[in-house]
Amino acid sequence: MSVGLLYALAGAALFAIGLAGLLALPHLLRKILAFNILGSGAFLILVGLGQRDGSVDPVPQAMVLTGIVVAIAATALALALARQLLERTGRMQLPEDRPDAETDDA
Amino acid sequence: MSLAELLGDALLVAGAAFFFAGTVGLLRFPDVYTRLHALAKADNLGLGLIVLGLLLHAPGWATGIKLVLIWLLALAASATVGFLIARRARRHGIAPWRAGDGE
Amino acid sequence: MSATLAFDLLLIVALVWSAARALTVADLFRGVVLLIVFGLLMALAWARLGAPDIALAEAAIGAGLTGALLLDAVGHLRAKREPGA
Amino acid sequence: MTLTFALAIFLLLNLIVALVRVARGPTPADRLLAALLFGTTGSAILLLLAEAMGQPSLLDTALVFALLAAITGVAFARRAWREEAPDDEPR
Repeated sequence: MSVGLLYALAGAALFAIGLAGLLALPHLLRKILAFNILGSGAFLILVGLGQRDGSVDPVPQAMVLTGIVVAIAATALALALARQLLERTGRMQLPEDRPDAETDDA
Repeated sequence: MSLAELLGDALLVAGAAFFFAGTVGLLRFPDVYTRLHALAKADNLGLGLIVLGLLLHAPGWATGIKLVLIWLLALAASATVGFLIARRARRHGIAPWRAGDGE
Repeated sequence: MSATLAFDLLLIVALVWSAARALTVADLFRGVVLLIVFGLLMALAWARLGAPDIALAEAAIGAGLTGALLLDAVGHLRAKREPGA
Repeated sequence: MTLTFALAIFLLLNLIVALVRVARGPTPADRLLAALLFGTTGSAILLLLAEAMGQPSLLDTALVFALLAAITGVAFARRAWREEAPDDEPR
Protein backbone atom coordinates (compact mmCIF):
# COMPACT_ATOMS: atom_id res chain seq x y z
CA MET A 1 0.00 0.00 0.00
CA SER A 2 1.47 3.34 -1.02
CA VAL A 3 1.70 6.37 1.22
CA GLY A 4 -0.77 8.33 -0.89
CA LEU A 5 -3.44 5.64 -0.75
CA LEU A 6 -3.08 5.41 3.03
CA TYR A 7 -3.64 9.14 3.42
CA ALA A 8 -6.53 9.02 0.95
CA LEU A 9 -8.23 6.42 3.16
CA ALA A 10 -7.64 8.62 6.20
CA GLY A 11 -9.15 11.50 4.21
CA ALA A 12 -12.24 9.38 3.54
CA ALA A 13 -12.59 8.68 7.27
CA LEU A 14 -12.22 12.39 8.08
CA PHE A 15 -14.81 13.21 5.39
CA ALA A 16 -17.23 10.75 7.00
CA ILE A 17 -16.65 12.23 10.47
CA GLY A 18 -17.16 15.75 9.16
CA LEU A 19 -20.31 14.82 7.24
CA ALA A 20 -21.83 13.06 10.25
CA GLY A 21 -21.03 16.06 12.44
CA LEU A 22 -22.43 18.52 9.91
CA LEU A 23 -25.71 16.65 9.74
CA ALA A 24 -26.11 15.55 13.36
CA LEU A 25 -24.88 18.43 15.52
CA PRO A 26 -27.37 21.22 16.14
CA HIS A 27 -24.99 23.97 17.32
CA LEU A 28 -23.92 26.23 14.46
CA LEU A 29 -20.32 26.67 15.60
CA ARG A 30 -19.94 22.91 15.74
CA LYS A 31 -21.36 22.70 12.24
CA ILE A 32 -18.62 25.08 11.13
CA LEU A 33 -15.97 22.91 12.83
CA ALA A 34 -17.42 19.85 11.09
CA PHE A 35 -17.37 21.68 7.77
CA ASN A 36 -13.67 22.41 8.20
CA ILE A 37 -12.90 18.76 8.99
CA LEU A 38 -14.95 17.63 5.99
CA GLY A 39 -13.00 19.96 3.72
CA SER A 40 -9.66 18.74 5.07
CA GLY A 41 -10.73 15.16 4.40
CA ALA A 42 -11.57 16.03 0.78
CA PHE A 43 -8.18 17.75 0.33
CA LEU A 44 -6.38 14.75 1.76
CA ILE A 45 -8.18 12.45 -0.72
CA LEU A 46 -7.26 14.74 -3.64
CA VAL A 47 -3.55 14.97 -2.85
CA GLY A 48 -3.30 11.36 -1.67
CA LEU A 49 -4.70 9.95 -4.89
CA GLY A 50 -2.62 12.42 -6.92
CA GLN A 51 0.61 10.66 -5.93
CA ARG A 52 1.68 8.00 -8.36
CA ASP A 53 4.57 5.92 -7.01
CA GLY A 54 7.11 8.56 -6.18
CA SER A 55 6.26 11.33 -8.61
CA VAL A 56 3.84 13.99 -7.43
CA ASP A 57 1.08 15.44 -9.58
CA PRO A 58 1.17 19.23 -9.13
CA VAL A 59 -2.39 19.93 -10.34
CA PRO A 60 -4.26 18.57 -7.28
CA GLN A 61 -1.77 20.38 -5.06
CA ALA A 62 -2.56 23.70 -6.70
CA MET A 63 -6.27 22.97 -6.42
CA VAL A 64 -5.92 22.12 -2.73
CA LEU A 65 -3.93 25.30 -2.11
CA THR A 66 -6.78 27.28 -3.62
CA GLY A 67 -9.28 25.18 -1.72
CA ILE A 68 -7.72 25.99 1.65
CA VAL A 69 -8.10 29.70 0.95
CA VAL A 70 -11.69 29.22 -0.20
CA ALA A 71 -12.41 27.15 2.92
CA ILE A 72 -11.29 29.93 5.26
CA ALA A 73 -13.29 32.49 3.29
CA ALA A 74 -16.37 30.26 3.62
CA THR A 75 -15.65 29.80 7.35
CA ALA A 76 -15.43 33.54 7.89
CA LEU A 77 -18.70 34.11 6.00
CA ALA A 78 -20.41 31.35 7.97
CA LEU A 79 -19.22 32.86 11.26
CA ALA A 80 -20.53 36.28 10.24
CA LEU A 81 -23.91 34.77 9.32
CA ALA A 82 -24.03 32.82 12.58
CA ARG A 83 -23.38 36.02 14.53
CA GLN A 84 -26.23 37.73 12.69
CA LEU A 85 -28.51 34.81 13.58
CA LEU A 86 -27.41 35.13 17.21
CA GLU A 87 -28.18 38.86 17.13
CA ARG A 88 -31.65 38.36 15.70
CA THR A 89 -32.89 35.21 17.39
CA GLY A 90 -30.59 34.82 20.39
CA ARG A 91 -29.77 31.26 19.41
CA MET A 92 -26.96 29.41 17.69
CA GLN A 93 -29.22 26.86 16.04
CA LEU A 94 -30.97 26.74 12.71
CA PRO A 95 -34.74 27.10 12.99
CA GLU A 96 -35.42 23.63 11.58
CA ASP A 97 -33.08 22.02 14.11
CA ARG A 98 -35.00 23.21 17.13
CA PRO A 99 -36.90 20.48 18.93
CA ASP A 100 -39.81 22.84 19.65
CA ALA A 101 -39.94 24.67 16.35
CA GLU A 102 -43.61 25.74 16.50
CA THR A 103 -44.11 26.67 20.12
CA ASP A 104 -40.85 28.57 20.55
CA ASP A 105 -40.87 32.34 20.12
CA ALA A 106 -37.46 33.38 21.37
CA MET B 1 30.70 7.64 8.41
CA SER B 2 32.79 10.59 9.54
CA LEU B 3 33.29 11.82 13.07
CA ALA B 4 31.10 14.88 12.55
CA GLU B 5 28.17 12.75 11.41
CA LEU B 6 28.58 10.42 14.36
CA LEU B 7 28.61 13.37 16.72
CA GLY B 8 25.53 14.76 14.96
CA ASP B 9 23.66 11.50 15.46
CA ALA B 10 24.59 11.46 19.14
CA LEU B 11 23.29 15.01 19.52
CA LEU B 12 20.02 14.06 17.79
CA VAL B 13 19.49 11.16 20.19
CA ALA B 14 20.29 13.40 23.15
CA GLY B 15 17.73 15.94 21.90
CA ALA B 16 15.06 13.26 21.61
CA ALA B 17 15.88 12.19 25.18
CA PHE B 18 15.19 15.74 26.38
CA PHE B 19 11.85 15.74 24.55
CA PHE B 20 11.02 12.49 26.33
CA ALA B 21 11.89 14.12 29.66
CA GLY B 22 9.58 17.00 28.83
CA THR B 23 6.72 14.64 28.05
CA VAL B 24 7.25 12.69 31.26
CA GLY B 25 7.22 15.97 33.17
CA LEU B 26 3.99 16.97 31.47
CA LEU B 27 2.40 13.70 32.50
CA ARG B 28 3.65 13.62 36.08
CA PHE B 29 3.68 17.20 37.38
CA PRO B 30 0.76 18.31 39.52
CA ASP B 31 -0.25 21.78 38.30
CA VAL B 32 -0.09 24.23 35.41
CA TYR B 33 3.01 26.09 36.52
CA THR B 34 5.18 23.01 36.93
CA ARG B 35 3.92 21.56 33.64
CA LEU B 36 4.76 24.85 31.94
CA HIS B 37 8.22 24.61 33.43
CA ALA B 38 8.75 21.07 32.11
CA LEU B 39 7.50 21.89 28.63
CA ALA B 40 9.32 25.18 28.14
CA LYS B 41 12.74 24.15 29.43
CA ALA B 42 13.12 20.54 28.39
CA ASP B 43 11.54 20.85 24.95
CA ASN B 44 13.52 23.92 23.97
CA LEU B 45 16.75 22.28 25.05
CA GLY B 46 15.77 19.22 23.02
CA LEU B 47 15.07 21.38 19.98
CA GLY B 48 18.41 23.11 20.44
CA LEU B 49 20.27 19.78 20.55
CA ILE B 50 18.43 18.55 17.47
CA VAL B 51 19.28 21.77 15.63
CA LEU B 52 22.94 21.32 16.61
CA GLY B 53 22.88 17.73 15.44
CA LEU B 54 21.34 18.66 12.10
CA LEU B 55 23.87 21.50 11.73
CA LEU B 56 26.60 18.86 11.57
CA HIS B 57 24.71 17.16 8.72
CA ALA B 58 23.80 20.42 6.98
CA PRO B 59 25.00 20.83 3.40
CA GLY B 60 25.69 24.58 3.45
CA TRP B 61 25.67 27.85 5.32
CA ALA B 62 22.19 28.91 4.21
CA THR B 63 20.56 25.80 5.70
CA GLY B 64 22.55 26.19 8.90
CA ILE B 65 21.51 29.80 9.37
CA LYS B 66 17.87 28.85 8.82
CA LEU B 67 18.13 26.08 11.42
CA VAL B 68 19.55 28.43 14.02
CA LEU B 69 16.87 31.00 13.16
CA ILE B 70 14.16 28.38 13.79
CA TRP B 71 15.63 27.64 17.19
CA LEU B 72 15.81 31.33 18.15
CA LEU B 73 12.21 31.85 17.02
CA ALA B 74 11.02 28.85 19.04
CA LEU B 75 12.88 30.19 22.09
CA ALA B 76 11.27 33.61 21.75
CA ALA B 77 7.84 32.07 21.19
CA SER B 78 7.99 29.77 24.19
CA ALA B 79 9.32 32.54 26.44
CA THR B 80 6.46 34.84 25.44
CA VAL B 81 3.72 32.25 25.60
CA GLY B 82 4.98 30.74 28.83
CA PHE B 83 5.03 34.13 30.52
CA LEU B 84 1.52 34.98 29.25
CA ILE B 85 0.03 31.65 30.32
CA ALA B 86 1.57 31.79 33.78
CA ARG B 87 0.50 35.41 34.39
CA ARG B 88 -3.03 34.77 33.18
CA ALA B 89 -3.35 31.59 35.24
CA ARG B 90 -2.23 33.56 38.29
CA ARG B 91 -4.75 36.32 37.61
CA HIS B 92 -7.53 33.77 37.21
CA GLY B 93 -6.71 32.50 40.65
CA ILE B 94 -5.38 29.05 39.80
CA ALA B 95 -3.47 28.29 42.97
CA PRO B 96 0.08 26.91 42.71
CA TRP B 97 0.56 23.41 43.99
CA ARG B 98 2.09 23.04 47.44
CA ALA B 99 3.70 19.98 48.95
CA GLY B 100 1.09 18.00 50.82
CA ASP B 101 -1.79 19.00 48.55
CA GLY B 102 -2.20 15.39 47.60
CA GLU B 103 -2.49 14.17 44.02
CA MET C 1 9.59 1.22 4.60
CA SER C 2 8.05 -0.08 7.78
CA ALA C 3 9.43 2.91 9.71
CA THR C 4 7.62 5.34 7.40
CA LEU C 5 4.50 3.20 7.67
CA ALA C 6 4.60 3.46 11.48
CA PHE C 7 4.93 7.24 11.25
CA ASP C 8 1.99 7.48 8.82
CA LEU C 9 -0.26 5.24 10.90
CA LEU C 10 0.54 7.17 14.07
CA LEU C 11 -0.17 10.48 12.35
CA ILE C 12 -3.45 9.20 10.89
CA VAL C 13 -4.66 7.89 14.24
CA ALA C 14 -3.88 11.27 15.80
CA LEU C 15 -5.71 13.06 12.98
CA VAL C 16 -8.87 10.98 13.30
CA TRP C 17 -8.77 11.18 17.11
CA SER C 18 -8.47 14.95 17.18
CA ALA C 19 -11.20 15.37 14.55
CA ALA C 20 -13.63 13.12 16.42
CA ARG C 21 -12.85 14.74 19.78
CA ALA C 22 -13.22 18.25 18.34
CA LEU C 23 -16.82 17.43 17.42
CA THR C 24 -17.78 15.51 20.55
CA VAL C 25 -16.30 17.39 23.53
CA ALA C 26 -18.81 19.26 25.64
CA ASP C 27 -16.93 22.55 25.90
CA LEU C 28 -16.80 24.62 22.70
CA PHE C 29 -13.46 26.22 23.61
CA ARG C 30 -11.93 22.78 23.88
CA GLY C 31 -13.42 21.86 20.52
CA VAL C 32 -11.81 24.88 18.86
CA VAL C 33 -8.44 24.10 20.47
CA LEU C 34 -8.71 20.55 19.16
CA LEU C 35 -9.52 21.87 15.68
CA ILE C 36 -6.34 23.97 15.78
CA VAL C 37 -4.43 20.87 16.84
CA PHE C 38 -6.08 19.04 13.95
CA GLY C 39 -4.94 21.72 11.52
CA LEU C 40 -1.34 21.53 12.74
CA LEU C 41 -1.41 17.73 12.43
CA MET C 42 -2.74 18.21 8.89
CA ALA C 43 0.29 20.39 8.19
CA LEU C 44 2.51 17.50 9.32
CA ALA C 45 0.55 15.19 6.99
CA TRP C 46 1.12 17.54 4.04
CA ALA C 47 4.82 17.58 4.88
CA ARG C 48 4.77 13.79 4.82
CA LEU C 49 3.01 13.78 1.44
CA GLY C 50 5.81 15.86 -0.03
CA ALA C 51 3.85 19.09 -0.38
CA PRO C 52 5.66 21.75 1.69
CA ASP C 53 3.75 24.59 0.03
CA ILE C 54 0.41 23.18 1.19
CA ALA C 55 1.93 22.52 4.61
CA LEU C 56 2.85 26.20 4.86
CA ALA C 57 -0.60 27.35 3.79
CA GLU C 58 -2.35 24.89 6.09
CA ALA C 59 -0.30 25.91 9.13
CA ALA C 60 -0.74 29.63 8.54
CA ILE C 61 -4.30 29.70 7.21
CA GLY C 62 -5.93 26.44 8.21
CA ALA C 63 -4.66 26.41 11.78
CA GLY C 64 -3.69 29.99 12.58
CA LEU C 65 -6.26 32.17 10.87
CA THR C 66 -9.22 29.79 11.20
CA GLY C 67 -8.31 29.21 14.83
CA ALA C 68 -8.16 32.92 15.56
CA LEU C 69 -11.55 33.48 13.89
CA LEU C 70 -13.20 30.62 15.78
CA LEU C 71 -11.66 31.63 19.11
CA ASP C 72 -12.98 35.14 18.58
CA ALA C 73 -16.43 33.73 17.87
CA VAL C 74 -16.33 31.55 21.01
CA GLY C 75 -15.31 34.57 23.10
CA HIS C 76 -18.15 36.59 21.57
CA LEU C 77 -20.60 33.78 22.31
CA ARG C 78 -19.40 33.52 25.91
CA ALA C 79 -19.71 37.25 26.47
CA LYS C 80 -23.15 37.29 24.89
CA ARG C 81 -24.77 34.40 26.60
CA GLU C 82 -25.34 33.45 30.20
CA PRO C 83 -23.58 30.20 31.21
CA GLY C 84 -25.51 27.00 30.82
CA ALA C 85 -27.86 28.11 28.07
CA MET D 1 18.53 8.53 7.15
CA THR D 2 16.83 5.83 9.15
CA LEU D 3 17.93 7.31 12.46
CA THR D 4 16.31 10.66 11.75
CA PHE D 5 13.10 8.95 10.72
CA ALA D 6 13.06 6.79 13.84
CA LEU D 7 13.57 9.90 15.96
CA ALA D 8 10.73 11.62 14.08
CA ILE D 9 8.44 8.71 14.97
CA PHE D 10 9.55 8.91 18.59
CA LEU D 11 8.86 12.64 18.73
CA LEU D 12 5.44 12.15 17.10
CA LEU D 13 4.63 9.59 19.79
CA ASN D 14 5.74 12.11 22.42
CA LEU D 15 3.60 14.80 20.81
CA ILE D 16 0.49 12.61 20.76
CA VAL D 17 0.85 11.48 24.38
CA ALA D 18 1.42 15.06 25.50
CA LEU D 19 -1.54 16.23 23.43
CA VAL D 20 -3.86 13.75 25.10
CA ARG D 21 -2.66 15.01 28.47
CA VAL D 22 -3.04 18.65 27.43
CA ALA D 23 -6.51 18.22 25.93
CA ARG D 24 -7.71 16.50 29.11
CA GLY D 25 -6.18 19.11 31.44
CA PRO D 26 -8.47 20.52 34.08
CA THR D 27 -7.88 24.24 33.50
CA PRO D 28 -7.86 26.28 30.27
CA ALA D 29 -4.20 27.07 30.96
CA ASP D 30 -3.41 23.40 30.37
CA ARG D 31 -5.02 23.58 26.96
CA LEU D 32 -2.99 26.63 26.04
CA LEU D 33 0.11 24.48 26.41
CA ALA D 34 -0.82 22.90 23.05
CA ALA D 35 0.51 26.01 21.30
CA LEU D 36 3.83 25.68 23.09
CA LEU D 37 3.96 21.97 22.36
CA PHE D 38 3.56 22.45 18.61
CA GLY D 39 6.08 25.28 18.56
CA THR D 40 8.87 23.03 19.83
CA THR D 41 7.95 19.40 19.14
CA GLY D 42 6.16 20.14 15.86
CA SER D 43 9.05 22.07 14.42
CA ALA D 44 11.52 19.43 15.64
CA ILE D 45 9.51 16.76 13.79
CA LEU D 46 9.52 18.91 10.65
CA LEU D 47 13.29 19.46 10.89
CA LEU D 48 13.86 15.72 11.17
CA LEU D 49 11.46 15.04 8.28
CA ALA D 50 13.26 17.60 6.14
CA GLU D 51 16.49 15.72 6.75
CA ALA D 52 14.97 12.25 6.34
CA MET D 53 12.97 12.98 3.18
CA GLY D 54 15.64 15.17 1.61
CA GLN D 55 13.28 18.13 1.25
CA PRO D 56 14.98 21.29 2.53
CA SER D 57 11.84 23.36 1.85
CA LEU D 58 10.23 21.75 4.88
CA LEU D 59 12.52 23.98 6.96
CA ASP D 60 10.35 26.92 5.96
CA THR D 61 7.31 25.10 7.29
CA ALA D 62 9.13 24.58 10.57
CA LEU D 63 9.86 28.31 10.64
CA VAL D 64 6.14 29.03 10.24
CA PHE D 65 5.33 26.57 13.05
CA ALA D 66 7.69 28.35 15.42
CA LEU D 67 6.30 31.74 14.42
CA LEU D 68 2.72 30.54 14.72
CA ALA D 69 3.30 29.17 18.21
CA ALA D 70 3.90 32.71 19.44
CA ILE D 71 0.93 34.20 17.61
CA THR D 72 -1.61 31.51 18.54
CA GLY D 73 -0.40 31.53 22.11
CA VAL D 74 -0.89 35.26 22.41
CA ALA D 75 -4.28 35.06 20.66
CA PHE D 76 -5.34 32.26 23.02
CA ALA D 77 -4.24 34.09 26.12
CA ARG D 78 -5.48 37.55 25.25
CA ARG D 79 -8.75 37.01 23.42
CA ALA D 80 -10.44 33.72 24.08
CA TRP D 81 -9.64 33.04 27.70
CA ARG D 82 -11.25 36.01 29.30
CA GLU D 83 -14.75 34.91 30.24
CA GLU D 84 -13.78 31.46 31.39
CA ALA D 85 -14.83 31.86 35.01
CA PRO D 86 -16.98 28.74 35.67
CA ASP D 87 -14.42 26.28 34.36
CA ASP D 88 -11.54 27.51 36.50
CA GLU D 89 -10.47 25.95 39.74
CA PRO D 90 -11.50 27.97 42.78
CA ARG D 91 -8.91 30.06 44.50
